[in-house]
Amino acid sequence: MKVSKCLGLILVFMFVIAGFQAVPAMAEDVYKIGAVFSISGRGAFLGEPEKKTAEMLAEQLNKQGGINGHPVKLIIYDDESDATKCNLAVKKLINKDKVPVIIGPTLSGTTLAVVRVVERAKIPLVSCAASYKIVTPVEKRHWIFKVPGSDRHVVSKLYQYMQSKGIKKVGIMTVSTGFGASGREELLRLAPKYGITIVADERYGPKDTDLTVQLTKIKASGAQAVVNWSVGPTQILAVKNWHDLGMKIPLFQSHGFGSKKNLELAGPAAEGVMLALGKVNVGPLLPDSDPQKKVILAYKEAYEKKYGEPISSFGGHAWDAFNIVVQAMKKAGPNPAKIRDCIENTKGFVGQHGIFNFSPQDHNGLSEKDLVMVVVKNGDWALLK
Amino acid sequence: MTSLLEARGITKHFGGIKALNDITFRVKPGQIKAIIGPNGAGKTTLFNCISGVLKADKGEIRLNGESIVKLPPHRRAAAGISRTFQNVAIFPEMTVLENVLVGRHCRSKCEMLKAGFRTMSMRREEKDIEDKGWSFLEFVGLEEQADKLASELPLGDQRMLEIARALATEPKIVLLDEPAGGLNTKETERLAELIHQIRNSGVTVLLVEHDMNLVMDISDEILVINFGKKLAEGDPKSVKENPDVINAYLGEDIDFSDL
Amino acid sequence: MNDTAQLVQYILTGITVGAIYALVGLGYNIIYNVTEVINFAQGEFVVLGGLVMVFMTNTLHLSLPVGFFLTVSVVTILGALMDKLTIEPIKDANVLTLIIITIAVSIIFRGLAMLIWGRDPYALPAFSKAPPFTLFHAIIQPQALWVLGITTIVVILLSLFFRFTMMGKAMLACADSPEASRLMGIPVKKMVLISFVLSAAIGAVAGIVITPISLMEYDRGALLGLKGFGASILGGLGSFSGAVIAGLILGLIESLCAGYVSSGYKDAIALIVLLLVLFVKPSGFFAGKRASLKKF
Amino acid sequence: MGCEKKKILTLVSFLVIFPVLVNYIPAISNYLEVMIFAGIFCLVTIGLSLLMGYAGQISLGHAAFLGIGAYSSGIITAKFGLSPWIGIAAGIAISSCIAVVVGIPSLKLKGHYLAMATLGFGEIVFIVFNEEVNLTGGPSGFADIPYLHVGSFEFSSELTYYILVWAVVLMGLFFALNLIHSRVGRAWRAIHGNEMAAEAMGVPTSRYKLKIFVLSSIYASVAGSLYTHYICFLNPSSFDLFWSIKFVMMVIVGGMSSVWGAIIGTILLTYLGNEWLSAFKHFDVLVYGIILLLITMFLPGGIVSLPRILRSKRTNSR
Repeated sequence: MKVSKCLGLILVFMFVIAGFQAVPAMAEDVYKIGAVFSISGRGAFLGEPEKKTAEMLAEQLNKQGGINGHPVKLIIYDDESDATKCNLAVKKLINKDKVPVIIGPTLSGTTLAVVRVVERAKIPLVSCAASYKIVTPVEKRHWIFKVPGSDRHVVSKLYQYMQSKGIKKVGIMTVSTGFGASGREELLRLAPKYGITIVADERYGPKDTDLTVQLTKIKASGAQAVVNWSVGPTQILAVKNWHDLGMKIPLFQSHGFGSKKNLELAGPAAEGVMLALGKVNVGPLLPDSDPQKKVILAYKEAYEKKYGEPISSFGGHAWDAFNIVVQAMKKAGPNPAKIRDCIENTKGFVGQHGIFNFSPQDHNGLSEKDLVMVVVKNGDWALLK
Repeated sequence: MTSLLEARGITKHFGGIKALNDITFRVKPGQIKAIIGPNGAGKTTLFNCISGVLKADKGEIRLNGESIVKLPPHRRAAAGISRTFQNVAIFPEMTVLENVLVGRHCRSKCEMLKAGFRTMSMRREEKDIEDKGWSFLEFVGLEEQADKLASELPLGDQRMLEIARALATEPKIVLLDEPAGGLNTKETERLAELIHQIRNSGVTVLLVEHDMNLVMDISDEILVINFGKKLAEGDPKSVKENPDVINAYLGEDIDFSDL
Repeated sequence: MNDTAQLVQYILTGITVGAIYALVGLGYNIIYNVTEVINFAQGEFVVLGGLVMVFMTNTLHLSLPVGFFLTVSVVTILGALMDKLTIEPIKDANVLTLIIITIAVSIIFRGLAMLIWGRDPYALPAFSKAPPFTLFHAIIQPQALWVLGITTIVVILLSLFFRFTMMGKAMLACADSPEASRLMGIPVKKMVLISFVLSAAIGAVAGIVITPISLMEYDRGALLGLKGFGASILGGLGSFSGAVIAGLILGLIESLCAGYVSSGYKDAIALIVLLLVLFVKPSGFFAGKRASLKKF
Repeated sequence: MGCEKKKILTLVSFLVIFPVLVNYIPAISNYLEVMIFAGIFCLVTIGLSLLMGYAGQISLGHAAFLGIGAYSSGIITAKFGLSPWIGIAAGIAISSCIAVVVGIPSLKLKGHYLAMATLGFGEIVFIVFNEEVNLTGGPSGFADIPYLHVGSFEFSSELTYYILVWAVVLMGLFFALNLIHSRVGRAWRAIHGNEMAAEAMGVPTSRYKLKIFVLSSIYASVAGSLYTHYICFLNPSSFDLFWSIKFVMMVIVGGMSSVWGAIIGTILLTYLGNEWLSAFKHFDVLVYGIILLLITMFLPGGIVSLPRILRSKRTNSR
């Protein structure tokens, strides 16, 4: 008896809540764009600026009259950095909200958890996560694109720079998350190509409180440079511990370090840290001839005015994803298959992170040429030649 | 070899304290034997060693001539030793009937797979378990309370329930640890009768009890221990007159002259 | 850098990290001693300590001692509220229910911290401006000394409190037998409240001293809590010196494993050691006589 | 068993009506997917309910068994190209072996110490998933795991998977209910009530504790396999400590005293966490915590105790 009552109660509850959530029928001419970001959980510091950027862009777009006169409705869900939730959120976007295109998710893990879903539903998805697995093998990723450059590009850029400085022995330290593991894989894989030996391969957890041991080990290994690959607090710890240990060898960070907030947190300890960054982070430093400078400064100005905080690479990914999708929808309307084809044929799109040239073989459209080497100088970025 | 249970040289230490020191005694089949002694003499410890809840440091325990000293408690139960506890140890969240059914555990054998799939043999066995369970409930007179939670019973009934549960294992010998503790006069009288019935049904009884009236009334033989040592052994009359026993009980609130 | 220097560096790091675990573990023990509940929100007290201190120094620009005092007070009030609103009203709940309540509270604290401070990590300046110095060629951050020093002070104060003050003794009595204590006129409710206040305060202190070393963000509490739980279990629940020694041992194992075995498996190895100790000695290293066990 | 039959009937009819309702009401058109996950989690919590509610042993590491099942399935199908059914069987075999090895020493512990031991075990397994990159794909996980199939029929649509998952849950539930109403179930409850007395009454307590630990690990492992073949992707973060705690919370919120509690708690928390709270936007985590707190505070017996409490209130007021 009591169980049947409970089940009944749940059923009633479902309807009540469903009633609250019921979306009023929308006019036909509204174009929907779905988005899933990790607004809380592990990836929150990535997902938050992405969400803010996407919301801001949608607002701007609608002020300017939307897409070909159709207002845009951006539906954002939080996947809480969790694969299960992300799967559910994407299914909800497809089955309930009936969106023709999705941007996000934020993380590689959550994106890979929805690959099958969008492939089966035949809805294009433009991910804001970096792992190369998202777009390879491309024949199994017909409907999937990603806007961040692959770790391969970033690592190549770093190794090229090291090669030019005669660095041959490198110690790497990576965080044991998807981000760090993907970086580690590329760091190990590409090293021989640039005549580099990995003399130390250290790992740590995303919530570790101290990285002195890893750095000490690298210091003792005779490495000529340290590469740290992480996001979140550990990348600040790496800088601080590197500084405190008085290490003479240079510290290279992943592109995850590319946020002004990180410079503030690390303070003077960050002087001399080098990294390969998308141009979005160094907009004002770019020469005026750079075609990206204009779009970056426009984004920077609008974002900083609206939210009162500096832009980050991650927001830049959302910018790229959103605008690539909008550009495609301008041509294709709300038809998933056409949107997909348009995205795949996008050439020369000037975005925050580079100039995108998609093709049926390349669902990323960026290369290491879209990155610049940057050093921290006087608490700000400076371009490296 | 006419003894059912034979304990030889049982010794048990707790840290530096010798709780039991070289205790030797026998229980003959069909006997009612009582163990008495002042508080802290080691009676419950001795029970625990016999039922296997505690491991004796030294000594030998035989049931029907077979050594059981190495067996864990549940194997001793299967071998035919069952018991009740001084501070009633019923299963409070189970019904009265279910408590007794647990006692049938070692006399039934359907394991997880059979039980999970409810095979025919399992149903047959389950029916048998239930029938036997009822008969033991009736034996102690609790059949009316069968569906109540055990924790809802008054203490007296809980003691009866424990006895029913212990008997449900079909023991050769049952150890009753202060069965009259907390019972009123009427309940104690019923208990005495019950213990006789248990013996008459062919189960040997070994009990620890403080109620001297009860002990002297029902026991065939009495073992007295003090400070972990055997003080005296014999029929109630000889024990009562033993000067060592009287001495040991001097501090206690028991008047032997009454008996 | 020679081998000795490396070893010394590992040991120093291990001790610093271990001291942090020890501080968290102490917080668990205080509440456990009085209520036999493991307060899974203990890690959240540490986070709140760090983040409130960030607010006091970086936003209000208060001086270190003032900020320290105010932060501890704020977190202490939260600890008291937690007891008053969630633990005290519960009657006759089993230990497992109480544990779930503390988990729910930790979720609420985490949610609040996220709403107030956002998702980014925050840093605090070190207590003293001195540069790092060397010992046997190994480098020590001055803040590490602060951590060690403050841990020592906390341990000493706690031991004195429980050994020599009436209130401390009364709290221990509550743990032994709440019924008897009530009969003897000890206000058990008040003692529980004090235990929450104390462990919240210790959590806050831990948060304040470690933020300059390790930064602080809203969701760090769970992991710190886990490590602290490990320390208090390994040391034997309820034993203060046990928690401190076990915390240091855990920190050392992690650091030495990361140095000599595998940095990826350092946490696993520390946990395996912990499990082995439990299997051999099921109540931890230094289980007090009173470390009774409640069933779930 | 009579009243159990009624409950099962209610559940089955609910499960049959549910997809129809979902189909006709656009506002809940995504509820079927949530129900699939709820079903998968129900399998874990039914096992956990037997372990915690009946045998009185806690485990804060059950997500590890979910993960072991999931990775066994994933690796065997995606890496070795074998049939998913072999993967499920392998998952069961590996989980139960590990459960035996871990259970024998752990189950000697009690209370918080057992909680710590199982929690530590869960963390160790989680670290292994992260570090054994060649086998598990490490933290980035591995994708492209095939769907479950029988012959040429693929369980790829939501409805077929819903039917599959809940059919398995019902089987698991039957098995569990049969056990509960048998000497085995009584032995577990006896251990919960008083371990020493159970042992003295002839229940081999350590063996029975181990049995239920292994059984619950098998439930979790099967759930893990089902999870893998539904989401077709694996990474360690789906099997961390927080999931272990979530499962325990589902059991307790529903009510530890009955497997029905586990089912109700799981469905409720899965919908709360994934669906109903999204209306609260930023505050969803906070609201989730508060709901959890209120349920545990005011219904310490879980939701299944609600009707009993209401009934006793009614009789009292009379």
